[in-house]
Amino acid sequence: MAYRIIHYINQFFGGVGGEDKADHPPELRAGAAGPGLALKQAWGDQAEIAATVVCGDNYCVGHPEEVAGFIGQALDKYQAQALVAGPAFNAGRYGLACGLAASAAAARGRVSLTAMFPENPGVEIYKANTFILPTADSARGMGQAVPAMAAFAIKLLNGRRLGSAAEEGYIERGVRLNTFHDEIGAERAVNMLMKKIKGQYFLTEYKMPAFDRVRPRPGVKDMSRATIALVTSGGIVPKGNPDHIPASSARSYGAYSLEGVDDLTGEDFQTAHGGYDQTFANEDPDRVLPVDVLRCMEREGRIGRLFPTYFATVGNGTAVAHAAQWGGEIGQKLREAEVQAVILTST
Amino acid sequence: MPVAHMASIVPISKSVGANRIIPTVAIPHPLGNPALPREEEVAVRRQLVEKALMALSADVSDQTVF
Amino acid sequence: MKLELHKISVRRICFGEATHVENGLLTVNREELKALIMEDRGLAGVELDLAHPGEDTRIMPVKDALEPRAKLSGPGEVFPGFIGPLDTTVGEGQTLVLEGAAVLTAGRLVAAQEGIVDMSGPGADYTPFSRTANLVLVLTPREGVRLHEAEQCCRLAGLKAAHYLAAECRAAAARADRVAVYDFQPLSETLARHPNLPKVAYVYMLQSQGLLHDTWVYGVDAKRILPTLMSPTEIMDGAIVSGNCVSACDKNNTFSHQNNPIIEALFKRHGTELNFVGVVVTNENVTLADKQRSSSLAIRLVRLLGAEAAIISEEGFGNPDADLILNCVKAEKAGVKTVLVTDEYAGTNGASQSLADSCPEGDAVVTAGNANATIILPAMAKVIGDPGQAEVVAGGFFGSRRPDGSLEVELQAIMGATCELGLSRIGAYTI
Amino acid sequence: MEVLLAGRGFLHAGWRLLHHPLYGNFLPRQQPYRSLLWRFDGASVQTREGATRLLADEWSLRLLEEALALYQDSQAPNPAPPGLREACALLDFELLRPALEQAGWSEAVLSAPGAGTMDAWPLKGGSLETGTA
Repeated sequence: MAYRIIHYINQFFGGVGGEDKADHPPELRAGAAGPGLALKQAWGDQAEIAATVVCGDNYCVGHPEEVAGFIGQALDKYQAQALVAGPAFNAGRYGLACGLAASAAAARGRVSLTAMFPENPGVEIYKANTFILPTADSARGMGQAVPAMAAFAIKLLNGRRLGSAAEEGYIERGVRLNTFHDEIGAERAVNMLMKKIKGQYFLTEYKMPAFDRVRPRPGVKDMSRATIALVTSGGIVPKGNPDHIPASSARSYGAYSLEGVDDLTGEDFQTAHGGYDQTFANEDPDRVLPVDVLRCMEREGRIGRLFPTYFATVGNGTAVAHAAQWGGEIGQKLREAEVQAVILTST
Repeated sequence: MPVAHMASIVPISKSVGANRIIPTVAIPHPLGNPALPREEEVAVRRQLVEKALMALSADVSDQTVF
Repeated sequence: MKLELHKISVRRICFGEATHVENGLLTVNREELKALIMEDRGLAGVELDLAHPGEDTRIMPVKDALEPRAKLSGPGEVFPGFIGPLDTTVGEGQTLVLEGAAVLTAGRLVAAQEGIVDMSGPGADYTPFSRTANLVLVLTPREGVRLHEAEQCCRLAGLKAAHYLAAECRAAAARADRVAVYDFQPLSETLARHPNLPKVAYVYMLQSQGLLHDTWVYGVDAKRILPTLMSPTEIMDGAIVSGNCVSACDKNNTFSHQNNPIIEALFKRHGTELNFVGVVVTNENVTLADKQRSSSLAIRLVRLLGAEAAIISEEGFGNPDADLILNCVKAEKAGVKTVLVTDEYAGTNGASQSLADSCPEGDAVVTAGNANATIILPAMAKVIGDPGQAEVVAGGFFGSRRPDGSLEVELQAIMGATCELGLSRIGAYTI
Repeated sequence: MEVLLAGRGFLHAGWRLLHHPLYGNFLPRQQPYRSLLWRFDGASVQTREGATRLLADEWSLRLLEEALALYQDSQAPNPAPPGLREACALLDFELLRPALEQAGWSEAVLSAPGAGTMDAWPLKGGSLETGTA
């Protein structure tokens, strides 16, 4: 008896429209649509797409609970055993929407699967809740994505015990599952020690979180002509925290203008960081982001120019993977703007 | 591009891989000490930023605390 | 220090006239044992009950598990400092072991305490005591007894019972089913005998955080010891006794100290693949100063032994994670290669950080699984211990009671589920 | 959780923790009581080239941040069933005994009757500037 699957896609793949239709509320269509047709063909008689949920990316990201509820009703209405979302490739909001849809299905005890480019922000946020297959960074990769998704979905539905991410081809979710080995822990420990003594390869059963090293870059030759940029994890944002960066476990960073700002005051700026006593930073944000001193140095010609935009996020409890990703993005933007050096302040 | 990391817990800066580290005053107010009168506090801030510029100008081969 | 363990296999226990063992059946004189235990003024009462593998029976809350052992020859007696005298060390000569039998102490002893042993059903896979013939002491401390005394008299009851059972069966020692020999020689001799085998030490961390979290070494509370060197054979004679009531899954009960699998695994390879140079016993105190001191002194002992590698096993989670990391970092920095044995608290969804501390040097870890993983334990026909305990479990302290009487609990509540000595085959992997 | 957050403020100001914040082998939801003991002994104030630095103790901070992460991940402590509240409080006190002794509270004070009850502890006091919450 074929498995019944709900497929989630966005407004573009659902043929509703492009960016202009990103606010399209969720709609339920019987049968397959868009990439679902290729999935249906790949599944043959093993599974069928009972219905497709088509929803605009902005709407989904803006109304998470409502869309999750809508998906729950669709799963119940069609008695579906699984939800497959995407593939979203490198589309950021579509990746978040697919992650949300898959998580909603997983939360309701259904098999859930989506697929996107490994760098897509949706991966880090939702990998703990659902399986995610890696895809190319654009729809050109549809050819490999669909068969992989089809096969993996059947594997999940058959309930076979999965091997590691490397063996089965999904993105490692960082979720620990218990298992029973052939040997007791003590034997495994002594065997591992013997290999370590002899310098042989061994596989640790738990990897300690670790940070990578970066080669130091050469110093700035002439500071008086250099453009310096400010970045902070201390959470200094314009008053009112326009991007609503949370006090901990931030999911984004902000880029804010310093045009015409000579000194950070408590009236125009504040801290959003929940990891320390905020009174001092709110009283004088320069204590975290030294704009006043750098402006003086700029006037005195000690430095060439203070880059008019600064980047800020909250470093409190933020996932290492997120921070590394933002570091890359900010570095890229600063390089394109020909900034020569960065002052990174932390609290 | 070179980066100067101004933070108050040096071991943490080291463990996350920063190459140019400038120890600061304290966590809630890294670049200022509220206990000081305003001019002195700005002088301390200037001193720390000066050290950051010095670090950014220097060539370093490994993680260095300035 | 040579020790022979004369092991008599026990498959069933029953009550009867005289305590003796024959053809795998251990008969116990119920009244005689009860009288021995009731000599302790701190106890108001004790009930003896039996539980065998496969029965539709649950024992809850279990405080400690012990293996019946008694000296046949050689200095001292088992459990020095409690049963055995302190005028000598133990770990030499011959010791009788009733293999396959276990004494379990149970009953409402103290605060929020769990410790589930299921003799059948899904829970049985997670505890070694679903495979032993268990004599259960259901203990009731006297009203108004302070928490300290309540814990102490329950501990003593278990020790007395375990020793009594083996001592009464000394006559059967001649017909032991098997004899295991452990020849642990002084350092100079073992280096002379195995000059080119890698020297391996075992750093044995003992839970020592205070009331309900204590372990005893030759009768001394481990909080008060400085790291010390022991022969593994002393540990087989009960030199280390558990007074630990909390987190049933990863506290080392006395049974697991007596049958330490890491010592067993190292001995198996001693003289062929490695040179087992000794056991460094250390503690896991609460104060940061003690943590620094104990880890430094423990690793200094490892270096004095000239060990080039060491297994480090933790007991408990959270607070002791810091000690585990300190021991690891200080060992690796001294050039001693380490493998850590621990369990994980990665949350019920397995997505949280497993340990409350970490270090890059900890590149070789064996894990006994995620203690937060949940399991449904069906209702059992018979419950031995303190039914009132259900209210503690029901209170969401260790899980929840479901409408059909079954329990949804984390592995944390099951006796020895994620034992950090690597006693069972459990582990964990990342998806 | 509130205790840990209050403790962090002190650590940022240069105080040092005397004990591991996660003492006791309980998950956060299994122990409604959580206490912290920290000390300010001046060693953490460093004046270098005129700029005084409040050296937060790196180890104390790391242990506290890890403890906070564990608390954030787990459910809030359950209100202990009535029969256990007393035992939980006594346990919390007993486990901190070594740290209290190290902080200078003499054995006599510690074993005085009622020493285990919450109101027996002044917020600030003892020979050193030691705060308890």
